[in-house]
Amino acid sequence: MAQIFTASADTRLRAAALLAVVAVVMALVVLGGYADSSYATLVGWVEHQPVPFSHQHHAGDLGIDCRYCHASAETGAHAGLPSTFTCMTCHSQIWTGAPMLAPVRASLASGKPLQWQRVARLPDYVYFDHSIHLSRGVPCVTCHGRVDRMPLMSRSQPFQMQWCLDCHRNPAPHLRPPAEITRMDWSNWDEEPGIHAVYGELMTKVYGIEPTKLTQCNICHR
Amino acid sequence: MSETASDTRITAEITRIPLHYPHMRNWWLLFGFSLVLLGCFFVAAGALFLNGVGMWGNNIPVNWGLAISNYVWFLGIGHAGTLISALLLITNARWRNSLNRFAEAMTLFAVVCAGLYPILHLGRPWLFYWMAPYPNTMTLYPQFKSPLSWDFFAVLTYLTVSLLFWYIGIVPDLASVRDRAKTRRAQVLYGLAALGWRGSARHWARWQQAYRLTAAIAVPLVVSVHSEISLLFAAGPIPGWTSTVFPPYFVMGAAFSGFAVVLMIAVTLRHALSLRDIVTERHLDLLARFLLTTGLMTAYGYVYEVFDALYGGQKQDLATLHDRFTGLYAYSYWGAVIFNFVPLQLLWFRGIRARPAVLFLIATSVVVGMWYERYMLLMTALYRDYLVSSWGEYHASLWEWLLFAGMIGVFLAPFLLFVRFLPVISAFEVKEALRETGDLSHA
Amino acid sequence: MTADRQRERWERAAAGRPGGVDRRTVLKAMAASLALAGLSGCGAQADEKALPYVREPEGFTDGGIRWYATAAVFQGYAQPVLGKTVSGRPIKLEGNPDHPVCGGATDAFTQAALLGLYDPARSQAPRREGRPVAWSLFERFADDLAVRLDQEKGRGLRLLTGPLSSTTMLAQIAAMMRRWPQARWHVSDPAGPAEWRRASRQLFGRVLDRQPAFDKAEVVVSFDGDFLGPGPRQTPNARKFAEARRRRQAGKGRFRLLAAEPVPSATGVAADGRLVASPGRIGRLLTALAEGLESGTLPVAGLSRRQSDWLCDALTALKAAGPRGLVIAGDYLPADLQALAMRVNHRLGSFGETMRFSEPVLTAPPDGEESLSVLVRDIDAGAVSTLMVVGANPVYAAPGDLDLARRLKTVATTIHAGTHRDETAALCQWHLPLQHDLESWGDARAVEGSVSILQPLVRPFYDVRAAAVLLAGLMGRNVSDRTLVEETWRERWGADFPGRWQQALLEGRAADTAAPAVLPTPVGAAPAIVPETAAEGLTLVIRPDAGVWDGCLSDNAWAQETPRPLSKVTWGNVIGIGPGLALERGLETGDVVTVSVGRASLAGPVRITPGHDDGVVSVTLGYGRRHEGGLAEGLGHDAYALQESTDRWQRGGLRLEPAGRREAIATTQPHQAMDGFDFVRTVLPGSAAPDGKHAEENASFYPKAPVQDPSWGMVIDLDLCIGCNACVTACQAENNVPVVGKDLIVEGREMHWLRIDHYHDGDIADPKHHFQPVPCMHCEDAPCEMGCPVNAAVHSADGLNLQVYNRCIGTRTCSSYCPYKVRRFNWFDFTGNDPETIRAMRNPDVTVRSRGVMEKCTYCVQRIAEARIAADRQGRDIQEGEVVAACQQACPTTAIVFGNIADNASAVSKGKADPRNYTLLAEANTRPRTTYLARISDPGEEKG
Amino acid sequence: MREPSADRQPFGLMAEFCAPEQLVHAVRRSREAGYRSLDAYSPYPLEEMPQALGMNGNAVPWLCLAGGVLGAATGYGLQLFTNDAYPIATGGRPLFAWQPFMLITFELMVLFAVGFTIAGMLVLNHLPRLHHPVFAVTDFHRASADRFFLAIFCNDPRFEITQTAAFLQSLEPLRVEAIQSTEEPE
Repeated sequence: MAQIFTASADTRLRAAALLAVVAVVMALVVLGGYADSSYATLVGWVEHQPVPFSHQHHAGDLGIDCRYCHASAETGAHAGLPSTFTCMTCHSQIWTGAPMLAPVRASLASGKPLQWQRVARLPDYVYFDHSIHLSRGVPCVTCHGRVDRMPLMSRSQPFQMQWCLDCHRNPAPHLRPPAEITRMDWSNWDEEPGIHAVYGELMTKVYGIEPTKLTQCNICHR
Repeated sequence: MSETASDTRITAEITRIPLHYPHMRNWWLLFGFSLVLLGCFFVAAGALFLNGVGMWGNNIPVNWGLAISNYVWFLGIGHAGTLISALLLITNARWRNSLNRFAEAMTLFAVVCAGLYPILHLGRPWLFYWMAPYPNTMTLYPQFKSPLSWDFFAVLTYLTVSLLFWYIGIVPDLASVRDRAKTRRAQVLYGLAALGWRGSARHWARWQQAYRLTAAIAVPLVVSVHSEISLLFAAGPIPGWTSTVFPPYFVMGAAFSGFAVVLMIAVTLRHALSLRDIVTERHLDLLARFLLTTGLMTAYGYVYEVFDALYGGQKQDLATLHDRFTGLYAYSYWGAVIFNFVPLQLLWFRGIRARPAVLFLIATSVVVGMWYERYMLLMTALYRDYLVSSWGEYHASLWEWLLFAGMIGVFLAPFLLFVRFLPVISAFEVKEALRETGDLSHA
Repeated sequence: MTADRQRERWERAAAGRPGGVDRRTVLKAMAASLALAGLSGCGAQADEKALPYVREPEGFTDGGIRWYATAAVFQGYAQPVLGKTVSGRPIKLEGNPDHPVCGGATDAFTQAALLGLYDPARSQAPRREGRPVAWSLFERFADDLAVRLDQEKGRGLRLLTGPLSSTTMLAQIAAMMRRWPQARWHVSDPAGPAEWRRASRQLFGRVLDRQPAFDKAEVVVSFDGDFLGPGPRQTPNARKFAEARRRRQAGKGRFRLLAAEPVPSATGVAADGRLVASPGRIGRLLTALAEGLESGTLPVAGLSRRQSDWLCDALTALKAAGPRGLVIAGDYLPADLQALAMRVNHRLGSFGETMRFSEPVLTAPPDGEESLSVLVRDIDAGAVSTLMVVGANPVYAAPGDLDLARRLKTVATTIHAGTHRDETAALCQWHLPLQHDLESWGDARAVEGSVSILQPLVRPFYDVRAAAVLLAGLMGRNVSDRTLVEETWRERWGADFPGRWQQALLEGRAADTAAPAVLPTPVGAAPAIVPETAAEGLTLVIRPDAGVWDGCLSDNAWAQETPRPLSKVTWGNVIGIGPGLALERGLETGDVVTVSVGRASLAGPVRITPGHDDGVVSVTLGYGRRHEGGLAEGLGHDAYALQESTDRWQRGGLRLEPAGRREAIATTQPHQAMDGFDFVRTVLPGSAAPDGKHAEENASFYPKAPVQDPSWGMVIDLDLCIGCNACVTACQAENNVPVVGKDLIVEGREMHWLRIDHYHDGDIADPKHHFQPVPCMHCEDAPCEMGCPVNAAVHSADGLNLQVYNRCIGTRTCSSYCPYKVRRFNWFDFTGNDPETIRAMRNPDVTVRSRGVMEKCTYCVQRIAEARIAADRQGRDIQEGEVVAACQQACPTTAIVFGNIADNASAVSKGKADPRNYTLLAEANTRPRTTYLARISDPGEEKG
Repeated sequence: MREPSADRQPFGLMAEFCAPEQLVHAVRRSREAGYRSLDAYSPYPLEEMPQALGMNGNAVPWLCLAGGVLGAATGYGLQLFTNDAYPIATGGRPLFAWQPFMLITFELMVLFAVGFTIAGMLVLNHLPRLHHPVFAVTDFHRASADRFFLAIFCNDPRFEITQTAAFLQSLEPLRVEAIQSTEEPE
């Protein structure tokens, strides 16, 4: 009887098998990678806004307090976006003619609100309350990043469940003095463990924060 | 020499089927029919995905309907294959060799159908993979204390093991088909499938070890799988479900329905492919005896359930029992009792056991009866559970029936392909048995 | 300060806290070292777009909640509410706790009023001959009309309104009548207590309002008087009733309720002794009682044993109670009977005690109860040239014999103003869209008379106008509704106006404006009551519907889908018959029959109603609507057809023929017999519920989890529940519970998170009735959680049985395993296609569920979260009463108590300590957090 | 003794028999004659063969055991880990409840055991091997049907083409034939 296959057929078969395995592994890697990629999380992506508002300029250079525009962060669930009036408190005085600000003036004239694109956005089945986080001393920068270095606003953290849980499981290292909540640069805080290492642990005790309860589903989902 | 002569004959008889299939016209008719059914499946499933489970008749309280009872039914059928070949292999019952191959194939496709149902019945089927533990951005994993998780693993394991068991069993025969193939295409395809099997004694030795080990493990697996399916019901607090008899009850029922289907297929293939001297009267007789035995065991389950309710005397259980006898779904209870056990009694007579046609009819009635049983177990428990205020009715919608028809297609189409293109009988094992016993009918 | 000192302070702070330190001092320390300051953040909402205000309102916080005291108007009466608005959108109505009438509770109708505001089917533009036109067109027309009327002194002008208590509008009407003397004002009040007004005239020579004080009563004997049933007075009556019942529970006094009625009602269900009696027989019983009270001997001749027993019981009880006794005759009984009942009260000396009177709150039109008939007569006489209908729908909601549909055509000019394009609108030349009360300035008086200023919760969505503005426009004034209302009260309050106005807006009630109490004495003698006519044929009993009342709510999906308290029927009305009659005629529930009186007839499905008199056939109003595009179009049958303006509520000589076909009744509870189970338990006063206590000790295979603090639980007192559905509708509004419609209800797919089961127990001809609200039980050992393979149904530390919608894949195992079947499944996408207005109404704090997920009662987890966050921010524990579940909040009898069971002082803990406390289905051993307090059987029975 | 690599020339000698007994007999004889590198080919497993060829490998059962143990460990470990990674209370059950964990432990044990057994069998048998010198032998296609073959490989110390051929002839086969070498697959 004659051979059906040549010896090289075996070689090719084994090569094929190997390839298949590699392909599967690659697929899994890619899939996993995508979930954490900025394509999925939108981290660092700039959305087109009606007005190219620069947090770097306003919060960073001019040092306007975040609270001036996002007024209800301390008191409410939502931090709130500034009304056109808030913008005009300054811009009725300065840059009054700037073409860049035309939409703002238009909004004021027409009474139609500016349509901002949300940057830090959560799914509608997730309930985040600013006031409680701030009262516990979680600084803005933790979630919103160094807005003082963002000429155009972009998301700085992947707002994924695991990212929220990282903090809820171990809040201590993220706690800061509520007074300095709007502070952007905490590098020196971490550099001086002598003073600050204990702060988090102590405050969790003081506030009576129980991480086991912070990971309950109903903390964020209703 | 007589032996090798019969070897030659058997090999020829079995390998001729895939190489030059005898009755192409009938096959095409059947296959065409199964393709139509397959079409129904895609229509029904498509509509379901588009609109939601609301297409079905389900409601509160009866939020499990045809889908789940069919799931249990198919899975039950899918138990005979592995049970026959594994159990009979380790108990060295040689006569299995003429049956195990197509029984296993039947198992595979039945389990596939069973596996599809729970996914289709989900509210959000596209998220079914949340049942599997994998690292994810929610850092959430399945809830392993849930009977559904158990089922998920059980069905997955059962499918994989059955597939492997079936495949290494068929490899040597693929080799002999390969060696008999005339066309290049056949040679290459069967050659690939046969993995280059050359019947080396050293290979045979390891092969036998592996085959027997797998069989030995498969038996407890079979038992565990349907026990776990039964827990899907028994783990809940619902009257009519919370009973300790459920696991054995389900396993027996499964074997019962499975043997019935095997018997149906055996009779059909034997006739269609004229395999009378390989699948002999004795095989049918033995199958019939098995059917009778498992049937009686299942009947015991029925008796026990009644006894359990009466002995326990819980008002709720008694109410459920009463509903089974006289309630809205009493037809399913009596249907199950009658179709399962009445024709079955004929099998006490040797004469009947020698009549393939009659056997086929009895087996069919058992398959129907077991379908009724699954349906009854689901309905009678759900439509009237604890609070009379939440009593309700369930009537399967046309879409559910269409999907059921489609599922039959999902089962039939691949099985027909198997019959057409693969050795339906384990030739080498028949030969082996023949050599040891010297008599085919006892093989 | 140096880091070390800072650190010391923190350490002291932490050290000083033995597990739970006095947090306040610590925070002071914090405050001292670091002056508390503000901070920033970003909005966290689902929608891509963020639209901030152009001009921010004062003290506005994004997503902030604001409450406004106002009122929903029902049948002319103000139902005082607080309107909850989030970011300027009203999303929930709750009873005004400062208002004496409701004390924070509401009825189902008031809860549903919110949907009325957002109803996408509301009329949105003026129309002429059915075609949309601009308001200016009507204004021009109105000006011409005014000119003509001025010339003709208003001859031929008729104004038809609904019942009115609005001081502003009444003043406007008065002014109108002064300006056009020959004009006339009529009122259409299809379900109003006209018969009482007649009785009142007969008794006192004038119309007075009854203000019964059930809370003061020791014995209440009701003759077909469903004072606990639906209607404008349900909330106050229920509150007073509950007060009396609680007094009895506490052993601080007696309270018995005896009721005789042909058709089971909420009052009958709550009664200690219920007697089934035909309307005729009720008259007989009442006269007998009156005689018995006079002579001391009861004429029991011709009464059945059961009846005479009941009557003796009532008589002795009333005698014993004296002034603390109270006899109630139903609003829909003939005037003579009502008058007689009042005389009995007077005889008992209960005037001013349990039966109080006040000046009428609703102002009666010139022709009083005859108002509508007079209008019809004048139309026939050709005396009506211009008919202006404001906020009424006489073409539909009027006795059939008046046939306004035909008569309206004979009127030269017809104008209709209403929130919907109803039957009347369709027949009028002009249709003008009205504002909803919740988006208007206005005023109205509550049932006890005190004035509520209506302030808008939101600016009108559509180009619509307030009724007052319309009237003003007709009189040639173009002013806003606010100005009108302010004028009215500036006029009356003079100098105190600013203060009182403020106070009225804040408290939702103008101080001391309650209707002055009156202590009248009956004049003349009781007229002879026509003796019970030998029952020829059957008697028809017509009543307003418990769901849509007289039809004014039939465009309201919540009202439609709320199961009627006893029949559990939704989206339609049925013909109620007794079991005996059904047997006699061989009728089954669902068989369609034709019911005819005189020439009028209607066809509809019968429903065999246990405890329903066999000589009686009962129908309800509010269905058989005919206006196009209405939600209710084609639902049920129109019982107005069977009404006659002379006797509306009872009609003899009824014929009933089977139509030989069947019709599906959309009921949420097909089976209502308790079948000898003990779902609802009844105990003798002061004794414990059978095995109520053992539920907890039931064996469990696993160790018990320790009880955390707080740990939420609920107790429902079945002795107080009157099945009024307020909780059901409140839950629907609070939790964005979708409406599924008639077909899906028939298929058993309703979505209500909270249902009220109705059971009847014992002899089907005269059974005991029970109500049992069933929310999620929040079991400690929850089978649902055990069944869920993906951790979507899980347990929280504070004892909630959570359902995480976004994790649910819809295996429905949880529901299969749930012994209480309280879980609801989104069979289709129930929310995706909601109109914009309905989306605006949603509670933003509750996830909107998508297709294919399971949902259920959460104990209002969003309210718990709100309270938790507030408490944490202030560094304290959640206080008792800080978390109020929506159902609990609405309940007029406070039957539902919710709170922290880890706190022994809490009301819920006290409830669970009550010997009446028992677990539903203890045998399932799920250890529920929701338990029940058993009903208390009639204390009258204990002594005999 | 393992087979030689396929490119040795000649690869070996093949004798064809028509009955299993003959083959068994032949194998025994060859062993007595001192041949060690040999293999037999039959359409179905022959009971006597392993002992006749002097095979006593138990690798497969051991692999099965290893797989079972590993599977069980994986199953139980998986459930411990996931419940520890995100502790979630459900149904009043303790976080680590061994009773319900047993089922999945068992399933994975079975899955791994079978997987190891079968994969091991194939690897040890060097399958798949589509191309092999013996396939070139005349009539070898009947090895899967009704003929029985004995092969003595060239790497046997006592292999000497003519003597071995003669020896095989002495076993009265139907035919003795040299197995031609081919190239060895990578």
